[in-house]
Amino acid sequence: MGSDVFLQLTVSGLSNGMVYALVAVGFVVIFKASDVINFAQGEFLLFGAYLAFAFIAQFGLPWSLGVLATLLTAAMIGLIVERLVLRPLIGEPVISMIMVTIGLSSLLRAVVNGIWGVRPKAFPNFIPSGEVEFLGAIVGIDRLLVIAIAAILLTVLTLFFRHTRDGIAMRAIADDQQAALSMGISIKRVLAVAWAMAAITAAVAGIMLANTVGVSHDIIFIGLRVFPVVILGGLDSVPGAIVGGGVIGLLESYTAGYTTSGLELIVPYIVLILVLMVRPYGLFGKEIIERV
Amino acid sequence: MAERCGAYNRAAVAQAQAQEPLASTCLEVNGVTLSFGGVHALDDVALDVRHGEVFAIIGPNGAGKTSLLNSISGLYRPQQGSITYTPAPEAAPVSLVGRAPHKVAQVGIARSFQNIELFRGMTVLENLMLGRHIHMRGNVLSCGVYWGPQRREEIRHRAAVEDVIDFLEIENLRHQAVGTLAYGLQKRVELARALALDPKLLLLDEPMAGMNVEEKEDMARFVLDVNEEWGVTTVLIEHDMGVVMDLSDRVAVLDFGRSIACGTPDEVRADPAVIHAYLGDAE
Amino acid sequence: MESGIFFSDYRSDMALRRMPLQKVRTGLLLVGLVVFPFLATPYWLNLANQIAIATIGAIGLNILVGYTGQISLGQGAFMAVGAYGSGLLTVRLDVPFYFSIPAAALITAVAGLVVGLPSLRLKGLYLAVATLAAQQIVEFVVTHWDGLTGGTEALVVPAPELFGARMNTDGRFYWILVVVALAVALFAANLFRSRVGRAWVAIRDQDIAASAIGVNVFGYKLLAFATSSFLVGLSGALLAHYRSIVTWERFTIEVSISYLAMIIIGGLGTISGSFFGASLIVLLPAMINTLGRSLQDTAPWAATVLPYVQQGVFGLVIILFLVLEPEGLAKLWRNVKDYFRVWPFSY
Amino acid sequence: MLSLNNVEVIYNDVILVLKGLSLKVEQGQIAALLGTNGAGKSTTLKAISGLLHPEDGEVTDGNVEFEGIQIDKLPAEDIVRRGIFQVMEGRRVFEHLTPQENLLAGAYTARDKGGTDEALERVYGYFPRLKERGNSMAGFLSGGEQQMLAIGRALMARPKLMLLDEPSLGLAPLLVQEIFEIIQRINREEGTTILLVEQNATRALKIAHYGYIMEGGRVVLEGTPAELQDNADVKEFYLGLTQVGQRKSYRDVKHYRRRKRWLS
Amino acid sequence: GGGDPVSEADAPITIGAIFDLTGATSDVGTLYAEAIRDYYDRLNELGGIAGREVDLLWNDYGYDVAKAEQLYSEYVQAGAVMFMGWGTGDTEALRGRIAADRIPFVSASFSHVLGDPSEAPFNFLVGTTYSDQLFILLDYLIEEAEASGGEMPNVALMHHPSPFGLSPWRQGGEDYAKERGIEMSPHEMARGNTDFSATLTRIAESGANTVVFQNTSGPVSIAVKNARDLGLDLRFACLNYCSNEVLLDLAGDAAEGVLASIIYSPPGEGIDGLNEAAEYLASKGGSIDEEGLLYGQGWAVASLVTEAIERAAAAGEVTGDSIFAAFETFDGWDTGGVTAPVTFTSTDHRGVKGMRIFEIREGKFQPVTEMRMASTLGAAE
Ligand SMILES: Nc1ncnc2c1ncn2[C@@H]1O[C@H](COP(=O)(O)OP(=O)(O)OP(=O)(O)O)[C@@H](O)[C@H]1O
Ligand SMILES: Nc1ncnc2c1ncn2[C@@H]1O[C@H](COP(=O)(O)OP(=O)(O)OP(=O)(O)O)[C@@H](O)[C@H]1O
Ligand SMILES: [Mg+2]
Ligand SMILES: [Mg+2]
Repeated sequence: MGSDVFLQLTVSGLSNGMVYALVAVGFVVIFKASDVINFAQGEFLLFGAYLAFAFIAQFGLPWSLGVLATLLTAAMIGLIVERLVLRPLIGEPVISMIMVTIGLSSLLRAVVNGIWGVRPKAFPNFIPSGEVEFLGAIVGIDRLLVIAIAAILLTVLTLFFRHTRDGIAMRAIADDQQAALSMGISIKRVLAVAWAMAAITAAVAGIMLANTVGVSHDIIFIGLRVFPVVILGGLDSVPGAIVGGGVIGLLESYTAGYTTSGLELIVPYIVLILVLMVRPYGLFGKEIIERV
Repeated sequence: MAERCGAYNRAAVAQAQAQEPLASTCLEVNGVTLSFGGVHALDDVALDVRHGEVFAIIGPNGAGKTSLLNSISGLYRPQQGSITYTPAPEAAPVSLVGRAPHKVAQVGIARSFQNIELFRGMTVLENLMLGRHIHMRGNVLSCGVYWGPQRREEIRHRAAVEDVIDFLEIENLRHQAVGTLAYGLQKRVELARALALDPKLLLLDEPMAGMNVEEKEDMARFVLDVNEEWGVTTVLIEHDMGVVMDLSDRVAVLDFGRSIACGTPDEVRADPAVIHAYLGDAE
Repeated sequence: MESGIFFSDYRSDMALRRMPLQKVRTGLLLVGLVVFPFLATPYWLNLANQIAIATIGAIGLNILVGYTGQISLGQGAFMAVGAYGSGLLTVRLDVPFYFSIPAAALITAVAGLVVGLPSLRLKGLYLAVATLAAQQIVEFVVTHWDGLTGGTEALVVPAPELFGARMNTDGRFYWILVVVALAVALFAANLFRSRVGRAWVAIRDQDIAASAIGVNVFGYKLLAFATSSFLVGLSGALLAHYRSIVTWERFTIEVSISYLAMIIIGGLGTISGSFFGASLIVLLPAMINTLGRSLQDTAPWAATVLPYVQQGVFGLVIILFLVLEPEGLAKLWRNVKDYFRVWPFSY
Repeated sequence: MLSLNNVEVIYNDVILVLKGLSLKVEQGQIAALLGTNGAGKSTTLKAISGLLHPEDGEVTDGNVEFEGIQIDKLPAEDIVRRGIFQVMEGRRVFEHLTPQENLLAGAYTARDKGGTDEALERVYGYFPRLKERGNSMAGFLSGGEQQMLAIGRALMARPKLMLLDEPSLGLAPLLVQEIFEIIQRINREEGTTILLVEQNATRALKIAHYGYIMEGGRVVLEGTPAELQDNADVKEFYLGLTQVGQRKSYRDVKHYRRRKRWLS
Repeated sequence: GGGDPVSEADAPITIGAIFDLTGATSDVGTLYAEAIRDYYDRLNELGGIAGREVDLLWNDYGYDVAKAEQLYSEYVQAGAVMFMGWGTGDTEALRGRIAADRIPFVSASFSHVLGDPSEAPFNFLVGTTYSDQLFILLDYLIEEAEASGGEMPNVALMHHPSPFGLSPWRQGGEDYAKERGIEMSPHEMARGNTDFSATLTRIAESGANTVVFQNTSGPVSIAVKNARDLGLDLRFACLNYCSNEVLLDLAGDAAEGVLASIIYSPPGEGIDGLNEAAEYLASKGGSIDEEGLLYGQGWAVASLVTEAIERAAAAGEVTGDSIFAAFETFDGWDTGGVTAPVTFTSTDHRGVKGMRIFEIREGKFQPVTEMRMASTLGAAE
């Protein structure tokens, strides 16, 4: 196989990886604020996709308004979920909170099914299609858009967590809820902000996914697919999610491009374990501080 | 050049031994250096603990006292230096550097922690039974079956644990979950857990922090009894100078990871370097 | 709490069932288990059998997650190893099931040991990803190693024979499952009142302190992985013979997640919780189905949304249980028991 | 300024810890709260600051008043906003945040940015060591440094009333001295009212204007420091002095102990 | 067992059915299920079978094998004499038990082995097996190449990672390609992929010129879109589970020119066999054109099952065994053109052997062949 194939695999892998990264960032935001892995992330993606579908294809809003409405509604859903499901568990063991997101995934899925049915739908056509050539490899314009969004998210979120009041409060809460409370930090408010943010990023990712996959339940799988991405980058690191997405995307692409029979599903895991043996908290994750 | 503490300074030992015969060395720390990234927690530390004594380590916060204890018990691995432990006067010395923590416990070194590290989900009794872990032989099969030898073993060690319970006067707490105990009692249970190990060398990291005078008195009595009646060599980190003065035979002072002084409590208290770095003009 | 009851020797103080009330309860349970198959319809027997298998698997998982504190997403994989192991031994080598099942459990234990190796360095969710990797890899191997497993085709396992009887009905298999499940529960309960179990819990609570009192933390983590996998493999192997067929679709990541749900809703680190959780996760959909069926008859218009309602209710119940009692059903059960212990003098 | 009236606190609906506790802190003063382990000192502070809820504790009887308003039903964040700030037992720094971020978290309720920068400088003035530790995570600081950080966080919030739970725990003598000096300075220079829980009774009484001694969930003795220091039980059990005012030696192993009577 | 005779002549006849309404294949499963439910609603309105009502016990099993087993035992206990399944997993898992319980079973899984009575005695396939579909497709592709004098087909079989996906390759496909002297190789489509560019790049590089999909419409639509974006020059063909309207919706333009294996005629061609269904839907205010091909499939399967039960009722008692016997009397039964004629024998439960090939043109399925029958392995010249 020639170098043009290699180049194509690289470009496809990277652009795919950025889709993963987009999804992974949603995990990171929730984790940063509460040490919780959100098993309902796939459903958040799905909701985002369906909302955009509803606003644009069903209600006929222009796409810009439709996307805006989608993001706002997603944020609302994030807030509602936090209020009804997560808030009662503040202060309880993290594992209970993780578990509750598993219940949530069933519930959300049922709600989507109930509203829209299970039949996949074509996503409204507003994201520019077509492709550009890049050093002889072909990459879709929609993927370029994904890369741009990932870059924006990276910048915005990094600034948020470093420098804003709520950003610092979020990280503080993840470390010690009670101590945070004693500073007058409102755990409720900060968690609500976190879930709203996560829901918004998920909606963005959901829209970008639906554009390729269609508005269908297949999107849910992606929720779990990106788990290795989040771990590789480090559970609480936004840059980690981006780098992890790129690395896993490349690994998958090369494996699928040079081997048959679905090895791309496991090669990333094997590499991941090897990396973790050297860096137990992923590439950029915060380490657990154990002092005695 | 910092003053060397204990037998590492051969001349000093010879001099000391001329006056009174010295007990043999139990723990010899030699040139130990430990750093985390840029932070030098320990810098060429050397000291020497003799069999049967109560040896105190003092020093400002962040001086490296806990790090030294952690290095002894195998939790940290110093980059340089040696730590050798001689279980009994005639026994063969064992090198502790690079030895896994559980293997350090197996040669008879037990410890307590600065911030109580009990098994909070368990009862006092279970915590103490864990102290007997190294003396028990049960494996998955025998424990799962339990009947027969395993039950006998459990009962035998339960008896040993009861001795410790009696000794530390915590009879009425046996079946209580340690998480709900008051701070002072938790500290006592932690001591009990260490004693359940039947240690030859006991490392105590601020056993009396957060106690009032009355409780410190109790604790002091236990530490002394363990040392005198059970003959357990004890290394003690403590910030309360009253306690240190009264309990310890010898004291080493660390500052910024280096040992700056060593000697009897009275010598150390009078040392200007110690006053400057640690004590201040207290009264 | 149990003031007023004194034990004259350590042996009775250390017994598993110390209180008279506890002994009565245990007795009632045993009688109930023996009488049940004579009263139950095959449908209920089927459910009971599923609960028994799930309980064994859940106890296994609880050893790792609940007691030792190592999160595992690889339950499905370990069940698969047990199921394929025993199935293949029976089908390919004609090994009788009472040898093949323990052998398969042992094979799973070895697999668990290997998966546990990264626990030398990894903790928490980072370790969980190692078990997730195991899940993916086992799924991959099972579906791709055609020569061994028959690949994606189902492996048909003949119904086992015991004392000349073919164990091909729910009623007959019930006895095997109940005996094994009780033995496993007793085994686990014993573990946690003696040396090994204590060491595991110590690692969960405070691994540094555990190492400082002489527990070989890495060794015991591996042991927990092996023991847990042994039981999980056991449940997988039993499932293979009970269902007479092994397909990889039964051992996917969804299975891993639903087992986690069992032990968390049931109560982490409790044997009874494993049983309660297994029962809930098995019975809940069945109950909702039945409920749905009656709804189908009374309100046929509901037919189209009914499945989604079922799906939603399942999630909702999980959420409600956790919100109301984050420490699980076992905690609820304890509260009930506490209430009755001092009843009628509850205040 | 602050008063607790017959406060009763129950944990987990069953464990009764405070059994009708009453105390008062006057504006601008330092009140010391002494007591044995498990007496309920920390619980008292948490009852004031609203931090009982996350631990399943509840004020079931009596009330807590701050500046004339009943606050025991308010959520913790409101109480902080009203000007009460608790420095919790055991430091509780945010391990993965830098010292500076920890301090900023302390200023969460302070709204204006300029004030925050100024407050930061003030804290660095009190504890220059915190500035030196720069960008390393707070979890790696030594015990003493973490304690400075915990107090520093309180300063960032500019509270009217500061609740300090064993600020000297685990600190070296020199630092203990310094911390007490700083507490006194905060009280004097900024007019902050302080409720101080301490095991180091000698020092606490030295800087306090008034003192309470509690045991078993109740106040058993109160008075000015001078009055308290005169009490025989306080002398023996809190100050470690013999009847004649000499410091006792911990070597004097005594298996019998006179019972406390709390007669004044 | 559940085959116990229903003694009273007017008691309802119980049929058990599990559908995928929420699981991995619910997109197509829902339509199939709707048709079957509608069919029996209508049948009961018209008086049932031989004067007896049909009690269709059904539920969603979410594509979860364990749940399928549970529902199965519930329904058998409730007296089901006939069972309708759905996917390959549940059909495989239940095939031993239905044989033991002697309950005939039809599902929507067309794996070749399931039609072999020595392997799966009580299973009946109401559809052309995946292998037969593949043979017919390959024949067509070869013919086409020969006619135009172009390259011979070099086929990549892109398949779902499951028994369903590999079935056509394993069960004869590999040998058939050899026999016909063409290149063919399997390529797995990993679960949950959002992009198949890498796999397609490899396939194109390997010299293949044709891709046959054995997967559902979702992933296939992604793959054809990827191929369009990459500008690959490949011919695409679908076996039956991506030959439906969902593919048209999702893939849009990218689906143009894709060949489709049609074993159940789509609505819109005026097929007689779909009239009943169309009328029923119209009477309820719906339209079969909206529901699509899968609805027709469900309806056809239900009619066939009903025919078998009617034959059993005509012969005597309705039991699992009598229905089983009735199935084996089908000989060229006409489904009104929805499928090829149906025949079951005691040695062959593959009821349908033929299909038509369609091509997607201008967003519609257009037939390019008449009904073609599969030449059995070894019989190809
Ligand atoms: N695991 C670690 N990682 C990074 N730095 C560490 C670690 N352990 C200790 N240190 C650093 O080493 C130095 C010594 O710490 P140590 O805990 O030994 O002090 P100490 O003498 O016990 O102080 P204290 O009296 O406050 O307990 C401190 O600066 C601390 O920040
Ligand atoms: N969260 C809790 N749940 C149950 N009991 C508790 C809880 N917190 C404290 N207690 C109990 O309340 C009593 C008082 O505890 P508290 O921490 O207030 O004491 P303290 O006076 O601060 O003691 P110390 O000097 O040890 O800090 C203790 O007996 C303790 O066991
Ligand atoms: Mg220390
Ligand atoms: Mg306290």
